[in-house]
Amino acid sequence: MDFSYLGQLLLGGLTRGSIYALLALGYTMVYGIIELINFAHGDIYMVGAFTALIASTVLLNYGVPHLAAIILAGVAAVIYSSAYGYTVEKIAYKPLRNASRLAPLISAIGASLFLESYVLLLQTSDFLPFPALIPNFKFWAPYESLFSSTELVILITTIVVMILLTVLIKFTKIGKAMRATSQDRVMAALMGINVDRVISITFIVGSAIAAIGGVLIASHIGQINFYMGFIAGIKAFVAAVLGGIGSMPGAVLGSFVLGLSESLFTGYVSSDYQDVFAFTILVAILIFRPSGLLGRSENQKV
Amino acid sequence: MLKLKDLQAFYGNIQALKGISLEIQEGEIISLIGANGAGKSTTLMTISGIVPAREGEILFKDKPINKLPPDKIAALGISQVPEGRRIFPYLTVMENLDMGAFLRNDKSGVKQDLEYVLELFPILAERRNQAGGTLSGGEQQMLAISRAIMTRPKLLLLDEPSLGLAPIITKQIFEIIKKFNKESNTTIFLVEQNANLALQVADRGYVMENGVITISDTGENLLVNEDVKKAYLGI
Amino acid sequence: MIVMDEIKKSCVATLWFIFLTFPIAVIKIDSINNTVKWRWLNMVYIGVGSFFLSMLWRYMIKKKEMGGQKEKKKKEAGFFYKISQNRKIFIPLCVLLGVFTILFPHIFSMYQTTIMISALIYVMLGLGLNIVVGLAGLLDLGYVAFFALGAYLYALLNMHYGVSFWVALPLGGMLAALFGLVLGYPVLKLRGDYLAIVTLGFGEIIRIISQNWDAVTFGPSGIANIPPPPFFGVKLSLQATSTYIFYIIVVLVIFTIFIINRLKDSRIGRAWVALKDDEIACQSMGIDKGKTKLTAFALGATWAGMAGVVFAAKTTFINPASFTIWESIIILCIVVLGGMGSIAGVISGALLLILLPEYLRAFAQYRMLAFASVLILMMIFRPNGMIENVRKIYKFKQ
Amino acid sequence: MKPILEVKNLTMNFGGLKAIDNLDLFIDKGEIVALIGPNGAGKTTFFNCITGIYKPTDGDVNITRPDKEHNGKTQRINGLNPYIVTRKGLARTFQNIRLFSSMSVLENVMIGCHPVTKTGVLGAILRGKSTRAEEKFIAEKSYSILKKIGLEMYVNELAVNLPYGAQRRLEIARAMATDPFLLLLDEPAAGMNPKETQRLHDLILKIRDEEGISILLIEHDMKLVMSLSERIYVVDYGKKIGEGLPEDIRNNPVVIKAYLGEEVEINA
Repeated sequence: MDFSYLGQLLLGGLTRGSIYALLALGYTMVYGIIELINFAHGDIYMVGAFTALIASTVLLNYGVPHLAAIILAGVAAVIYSSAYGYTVEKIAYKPLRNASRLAPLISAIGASLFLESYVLLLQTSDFLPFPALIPNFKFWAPYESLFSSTELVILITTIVVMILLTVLIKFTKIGKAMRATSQDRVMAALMGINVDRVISITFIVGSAIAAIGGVLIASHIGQINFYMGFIAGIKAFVAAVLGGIGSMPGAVLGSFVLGLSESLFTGYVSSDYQDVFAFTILVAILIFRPSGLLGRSENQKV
Repeated sequence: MLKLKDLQAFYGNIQALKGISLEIQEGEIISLIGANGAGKSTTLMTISGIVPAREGEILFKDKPINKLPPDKIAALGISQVPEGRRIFPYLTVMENLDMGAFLRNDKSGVKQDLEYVLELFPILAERRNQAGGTLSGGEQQMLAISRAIMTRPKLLLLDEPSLGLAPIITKQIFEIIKKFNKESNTTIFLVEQNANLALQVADRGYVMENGVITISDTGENLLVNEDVKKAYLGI
Repeated sequence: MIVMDEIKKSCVATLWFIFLTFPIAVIKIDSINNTVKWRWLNMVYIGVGSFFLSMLWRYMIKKKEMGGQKEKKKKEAGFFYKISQNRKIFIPLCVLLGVFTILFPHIFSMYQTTIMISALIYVMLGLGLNIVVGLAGLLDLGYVAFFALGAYLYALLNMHYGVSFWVALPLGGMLAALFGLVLGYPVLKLRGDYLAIVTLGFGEIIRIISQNWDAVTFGPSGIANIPPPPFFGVKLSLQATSTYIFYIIVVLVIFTIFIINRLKDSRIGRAWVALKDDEIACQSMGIDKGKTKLTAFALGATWAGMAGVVFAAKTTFINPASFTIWESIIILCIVVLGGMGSIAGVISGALLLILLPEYLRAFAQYRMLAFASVLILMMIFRPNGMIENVRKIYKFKQ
Repeated sequence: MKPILEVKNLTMNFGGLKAIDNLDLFIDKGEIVALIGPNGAGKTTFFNCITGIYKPTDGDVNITRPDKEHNGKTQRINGLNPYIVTRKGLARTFQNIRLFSSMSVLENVMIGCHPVTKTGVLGAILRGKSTRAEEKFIAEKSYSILKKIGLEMYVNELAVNLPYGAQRRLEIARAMATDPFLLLLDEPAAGMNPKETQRLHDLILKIRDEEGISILLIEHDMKLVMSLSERIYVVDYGKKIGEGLPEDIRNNPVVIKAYLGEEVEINA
């Protein structure tokens, strides 16, 4: 057995898992609070990547220093993704809060499609080269070939984001309000929580995290297009379901499990069929353990 | 303090309230009693803004509140312990209590109230890091009442605090309700099926049947009123 | 006062959308030459557009909320339903429509006929998906996979074994139904939104396989030279072939309408609708939930399989690009826009959504944007579609 | 003769909570029996256990179908799927009305005929002689039930547009279409005005007397319960705290206590 090859696959899986995790968190947060599969989530991430590319190009064109441009571009991506997430919720989901289950789901597909065609029309349908925002660090040079600086930044950023998110959810007032709202919306309102605002904030936070993922993956892969959010979004959703939708640690665990196993599958079996593999996992999970690895089973109310 | 004027509300497509009027003075304990399905819980949910009032008016300190969203009503100082307690099942006891203080910014006051409720219900202090959903029914009821006290309410709405609890615990809870009312002079509006208990602690009571209020009198008078028994047992 | 308030609100919305669309709509970068183009005109369009649209939006939302509060009005039987019940109008109308259909390929050009054929294929697909989504309430986002199965089945069987169109047509339906059963069995027990995502995955799996399994499907380059349906051994000209296929698809659409109409008002059809309305009550009425869902799923798939065979025969060339998720979404749009559960609705939805973009070529690039808006707006303001489904009226002697 | 429904030691746990605790109950052919108790006593849970929506933790639910074909044979039905339970002759209504909202009144009842008919997909497509006969049978049977219940004027209305009391009765009509030997009614009078309740009272008696369907009823309207039922079971905290004739129940101190509450002194 070739261990360095295996090691490479595992490290690749880690990177993959990190990206999935940044996206899966948004799915799981939204699902936890309004029980909706937010199909547009992947596209929010795509909008984030486009914003970052546009912002960095403009800034560099006007002679802003490289580092400042990168940071500003990242900030722009986060702000814009959040703004889009907020707007999508207000327009496509909020009016349907009391509708049947099918209606918001169809509306979500509409929102996803809308964002994709919006970017397609106003920007381009081609792949755009995305600059490597993260330079190769000097101190990391010996390991560069095994695990690039970009990958290192992706992994560290993911861990930092997860820690920050945990702190937000566990200890801040708004985090507690989010948890309370997801457990019992009526009771949360009786405690004086503005439920609509909490839902909006959930979308904003989830979208901001997605934007970070979008910028990182774009600079890792080196190109973006309007369609990039679709498959990535679906995969992240698979990861969220795998971990147990609604559970944040579950989303992270599911993402790494999916990332690693997909990486191994790609390395040892076939790279053409990696998406087939992910969907097969999804179907298997739904059949054998629909509540996921860390999810809670729910009782149907009569 | 609170005035309901000819209030009508629908629960789904059922008309649950068919025009009820009542009044609560500051510092009182008022009981609303009646058999199941009479519309008692709907009355509370309408006051809290969860169920919209279709007709009529709700005045709190002479200001209409029936058009406000639930969080704004809570912010005015109307706190509800709903039927079935509705503890946040995956939050710990302390976090549940924290949620009660969600709208408050006076740290020292919150701390003081926290000490107060833990003194009222020492069992909660023992369970402080346990998830709310793992508590027994009686403990959940205590937690629910404590959580509402943590909002430092001007008006406390209690919906069936005796529901599903053993008599001894019910007694304990009612004694604490009375005690809290005396000590803090908080107005309490109590909805109960258990008429004997509710009327013993109440200054005045209303009897509700089928979406309308049929009898109103002082607690003592209602306790001996034979018509109350009829309203329950359909004799 | 109110006017000022509304204007203020719209101004806020305008500013918000100008901010929101600024990077994507105004800036255009050319990353090869590293130049930036500023499209300030777009900002003006968006500003003006969002000012008025936000007013319209608030008005519509308010109207919707008011409507919800009022007592439910008695529903008038729909226009189409009235017509279909009035024999004096309905029969001549059918005759007229029939004559028009028969003459269509002879009056119009071959180009028009071809467009009409694809529209009619979508009618068939829409009617099939209508069973699944509109009647049984199951959201299937991978419907195009069954369409692909039918198309590939005909292409491959014909290439390897020379199987003719007429044999492949029922086989395509059967294969799709079989796949529907196999896929449906494990996932139909799950909640509706999971079904959506699994079917979406299934659609992608079929597409990925057709793209990568070169040995069988010839990969992205696809399969060419698929023969059109044979006409008693006579070789037809190109024009005649398209006329012939037109008639075939017309007959198939009529066949579909006929069967779905019968299913709709049958014991099975009622069970579907009941299942959509309330699963628990439905089971308490003695209906086997799993079996009923599976029937809907498999029957819906059947039409897609058959439509796939027709599609392959019409285009004589298929490749994976024809079977993307977009197709599934277009078919879903047809059902949603037309009216879930309503046959007349789905037919009009298909004709509108497929023909309109063909004739409005200039706006073709806005097609997807329009479809997306249709999905959202219909769900919010008219969830029952253009032509609402009307239940059968029964008459009894008093 | 064996009771048509016999429940022995039924227990239902939710996590640590015993919603039903060792409950025994039986119903004889042609009886109207009521199950009463304060809010949260476990009555609806009991219905859900019998009709297969929940799987009971412990105990037996046995039925003996009174019709000729099944004479004397006793079957255990706990744990069966709800639809199978219905097909065996137990039909129910729901506390919070669950009608099929996009269907007409008649169609709602027609759905109830599902278990007693058998047209499949092929039959529906071909619409042969037997299918047409069956459709006619379904429609006419449903209409005659509606007539019996007094809803025939609403035949083609959408079920959701009916007045509230009529919706409750429509649920009963729908349940009757499944040809049950036992009808389980979950708070049929909830939300009704006195006039509607009186009508319901007459209707339930009519169903029992004319159709020979036995009835088990959960109800809070004591006037209705006392005047209708032949026997009453009282539950509290999932346990049976009393059973007997209406007069006994009315004067049973344990029951009065469960309803009005214990006469304890509150010291404060």
